[in-house]
Amino acid sequence: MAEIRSLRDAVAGLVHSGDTVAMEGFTHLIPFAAAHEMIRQRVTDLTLVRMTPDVIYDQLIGMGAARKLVFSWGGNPGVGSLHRFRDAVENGWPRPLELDEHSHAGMANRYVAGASRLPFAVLRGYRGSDLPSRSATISTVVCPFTGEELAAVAAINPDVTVIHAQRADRDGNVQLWGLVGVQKEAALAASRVLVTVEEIVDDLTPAPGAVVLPSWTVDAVALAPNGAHPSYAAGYTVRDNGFYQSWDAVSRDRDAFLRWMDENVLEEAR
Amino acid sequence: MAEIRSLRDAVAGLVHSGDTVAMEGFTHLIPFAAAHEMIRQRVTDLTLVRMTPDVIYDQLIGMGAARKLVFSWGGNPGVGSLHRFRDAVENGWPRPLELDEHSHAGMANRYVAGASRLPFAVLRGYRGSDLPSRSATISTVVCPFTGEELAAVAAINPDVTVIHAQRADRDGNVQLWGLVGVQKEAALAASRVLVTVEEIVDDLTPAPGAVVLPSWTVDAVALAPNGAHPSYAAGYTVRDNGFYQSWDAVSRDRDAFLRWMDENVLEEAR
Amino acid sequence: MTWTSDELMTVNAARALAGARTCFVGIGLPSAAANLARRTIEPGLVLIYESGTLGSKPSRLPLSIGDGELADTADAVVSVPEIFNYWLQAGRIDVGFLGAAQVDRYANVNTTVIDRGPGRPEGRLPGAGGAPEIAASCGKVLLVLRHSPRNLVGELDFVTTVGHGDGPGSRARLGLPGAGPVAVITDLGIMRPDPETAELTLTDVHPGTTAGQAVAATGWPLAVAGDLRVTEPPTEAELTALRRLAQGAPDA
Amino acid sequence: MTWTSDELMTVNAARALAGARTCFVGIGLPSAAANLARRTIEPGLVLIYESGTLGSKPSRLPLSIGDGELADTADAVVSVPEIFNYWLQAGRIDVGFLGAAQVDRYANVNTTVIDRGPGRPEGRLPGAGGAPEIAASCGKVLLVLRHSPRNLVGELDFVTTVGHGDGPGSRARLGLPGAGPVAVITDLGIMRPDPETAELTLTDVHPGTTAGQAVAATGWPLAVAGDLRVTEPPTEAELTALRRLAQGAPDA
Repeated sequence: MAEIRSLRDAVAGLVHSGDTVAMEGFTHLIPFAAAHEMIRQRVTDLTLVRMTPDVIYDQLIGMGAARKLVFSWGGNPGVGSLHRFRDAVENGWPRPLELDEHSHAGMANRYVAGASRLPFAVLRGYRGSDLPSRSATISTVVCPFTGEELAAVAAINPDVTVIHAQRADRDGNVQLWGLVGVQKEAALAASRVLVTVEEIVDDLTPAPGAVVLPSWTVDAVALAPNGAHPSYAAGYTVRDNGFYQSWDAVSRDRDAFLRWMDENVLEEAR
Repeated sequence: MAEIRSLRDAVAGLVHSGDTVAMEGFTHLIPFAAAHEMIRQRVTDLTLVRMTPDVIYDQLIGMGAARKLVFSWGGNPGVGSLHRFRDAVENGWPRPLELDEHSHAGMANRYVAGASRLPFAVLRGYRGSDLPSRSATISTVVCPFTGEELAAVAAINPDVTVIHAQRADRDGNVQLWGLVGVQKEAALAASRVLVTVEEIVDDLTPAPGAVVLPSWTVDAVALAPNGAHPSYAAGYTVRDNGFYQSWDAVSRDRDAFLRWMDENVLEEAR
Repeated sequence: MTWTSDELMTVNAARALAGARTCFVGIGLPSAAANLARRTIEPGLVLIYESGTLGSKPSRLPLSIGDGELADTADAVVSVPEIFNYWLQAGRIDVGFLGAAQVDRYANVNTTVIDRGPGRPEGRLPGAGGAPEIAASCGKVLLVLRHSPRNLVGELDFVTTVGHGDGPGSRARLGLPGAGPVAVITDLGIMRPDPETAELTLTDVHPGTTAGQAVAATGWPLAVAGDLRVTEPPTEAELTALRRLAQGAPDA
Repeated sequence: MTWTSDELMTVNAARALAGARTCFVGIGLPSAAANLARRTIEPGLVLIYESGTLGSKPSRLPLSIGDGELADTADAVVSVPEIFNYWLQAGRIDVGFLGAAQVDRYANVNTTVIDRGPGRPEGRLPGAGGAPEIAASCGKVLLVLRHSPRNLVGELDFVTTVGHGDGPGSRARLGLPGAGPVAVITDLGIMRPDPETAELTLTDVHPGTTAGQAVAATGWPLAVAGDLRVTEPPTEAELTALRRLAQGAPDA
């Protein structure tokens, strides 16, 4: 059953240095507040997993929290590059970053296998691509009925998955809606689950398109209003496109980045 | 794009003798009206696919419409046997019935593979069971990452899938909710899709838990109010448990069954 | 109060859910027992039905696993593929609760066909449904069925669902993740697998029943535990709740 | 009216969607073109985004593929695994519309890494995203990118996404179900695979552009079609709609 905890306690209790951590949210409901708390608590040596690393992982990578990244598309959506990600990969700053790189279809199916507790998933993917040559988690299987060779991808089972949702009730049942992405799969694939929410309510009234994670699949719920900013929570906040655009300049320069993180993330801990 | 047609025209246009036909609905939204129209049109030599054959296939089998049944649980839920199904299997009346028999998990995954246009699906199933010895659509694959042997089941891709839904709009977009079962997968796995609905509306307002099948995935929508009876359509009708209980006596006896079908199904065509 | 042997079976089946958090509920007798448990010994029990409902709280006993009330009262409703892949196969469910047509001494189950002898066609049973994977993946398994030599047989005509296979170590060799059947609850008593041999052994009889009756109603030479117990008589609360359920009456 | 070369690119990319029923929309330039097509040549076009929306009808141009309006205006929103497995892989989508960093003469695409020469680290690009499977599974593929020798290269540094592989028959040998790229639309003109050789050939230039400019801006010896055409100038309606979109203005 999920415990309702402060974000600080939830991160301290559930996210440890060295963990494989998935923080999902496909442009929507990205758990920035939790990432900032991880940065403040100096969690490090993480294997970060996420289909679209986005600004959230640019920040974690730039702060040196990650030793490895498992992903499928690492850009600032609609803006350009993730400069901290590029700097880590190209120049090893602030530390080298190992990569395991997939397509979206491959990553999505890796989570599906993880949520289903199967060791792998099958897809018609990667054909002719150079991607399999760089990944140990892409292989092939042969259909026992037709003889067709298909791609196999290894399951992802994070130590901890962190997501942001619109609401939870006081028992810790979680509800999210809008673009639901791959969050259900990422949560169900993990050993531990931390959910930050916009609001804690008495009753989760049914909502169109909502996904519910029962309390018994979640370890901790933490209240974090606007906790997806600059991403958004449909029905609560809107995407701060201006922030995403301004991130390009902030993140291009190592010092400007460190200063921004210091002023906007670390100072909260002081 | 879906055409809105009369049930008679839709069945005549989409369901042909010899077809592999899936009619899904997991105790909810079972397309009885469409099955009755198929019986009236004397569609025959069908391979019928359905996780839970239920009274709907008891009727089709008893009327001699099927040469083969692909299924996972053939009972009258909460009541007892499907007597027409048993009579066909045990005594070949009114004609022999070939079987391909799975577990629910296997059948559900066969539809998932079909909807995904993969030739097979993987699950941790059937271990130690005698079921694989009687089916050509159960095999094994070995995980290329862990070496674990898992079950593989062949995809189901019906010629036509028939489902019942609560509503469609005038463009043929379909909406269903409540227990949504395996209908989306069954529809997306098929070459042709026929949907009967309780109501045709101007606009599909979003509903909690609703599945939408866009018009471009459906061939025909036919209005059939109460078309799931004795099953039900949440929000429109309730399950007629009394009918299910009374079916036991009707279906036990060949003559009583034929008389009932004559009076309640065939007479509508006269 | 007086009671029937079927009521003893269901009451004891419900009691067997004490301490469980989540239960994957098979059709028929298991559904009555699991719903009774929610009204008596384990009010917080999360009921999961293969029709796709998580956390159903029906106020009446559903006739089928797809009655509307199961969805209306659930914490979440998911598709049938999802319930089997993400919830059952993933090993999230504490207890799988199954009925059965034939059970053997290792608690293996046949719900497929009955051999009716030479020259006669096989008798057709409903088939596997969710049982093979429920019994494989749940933390443990409870079986509930009526005690008779037709139901509890020396040799299954068909193995639909594996309990303890051919004895100790069998589940591990087959790669079945859960612990398998821990109790078979009947209208005469309770059988549990012997810790050494994995063979079902009579550990409890219901009040008014003797070990001899149970042995006579079993199709193999049923072992009887040295410390054979008698189950507690049903309480008035249990019987009242069960009878309200059986009558289809809503919760008080 | 006057226009920019980027506007020519987007207008022609939108026109290439004439007759399409469904389009899987990549991030960036494709999204602008697909949304322009819905406002001009193909109002019924069903837009599908990898964020899980089917039939999005945004009134403003989304910055990212996950802007809320894409979900709010969709016929249905599904999970990301579902959009890739049930919708894309299943071959339901007519046109896949992709941007690219590097494209070679067979319309293969690199969006992974750039070789910057000996002693220098690889330049990092965003990665594959949905492209490999979009290009594999859609009925046909359109590519849109700016014309330069850096973008249109003799040899890819990395094959992220297969277009026509190493030439005729390549897609069939690889088991790629869709027809692959049918046009590469740039700010200078349009290249299409030669029916015989599968090699990209300049078939159209935009008004005011010469074949020589396109050849000079291509990293391999670009073949020019004998019947080279000039694309129609943008109409006032197209430019007005595009500029409204680009300004983030809602639908008129």
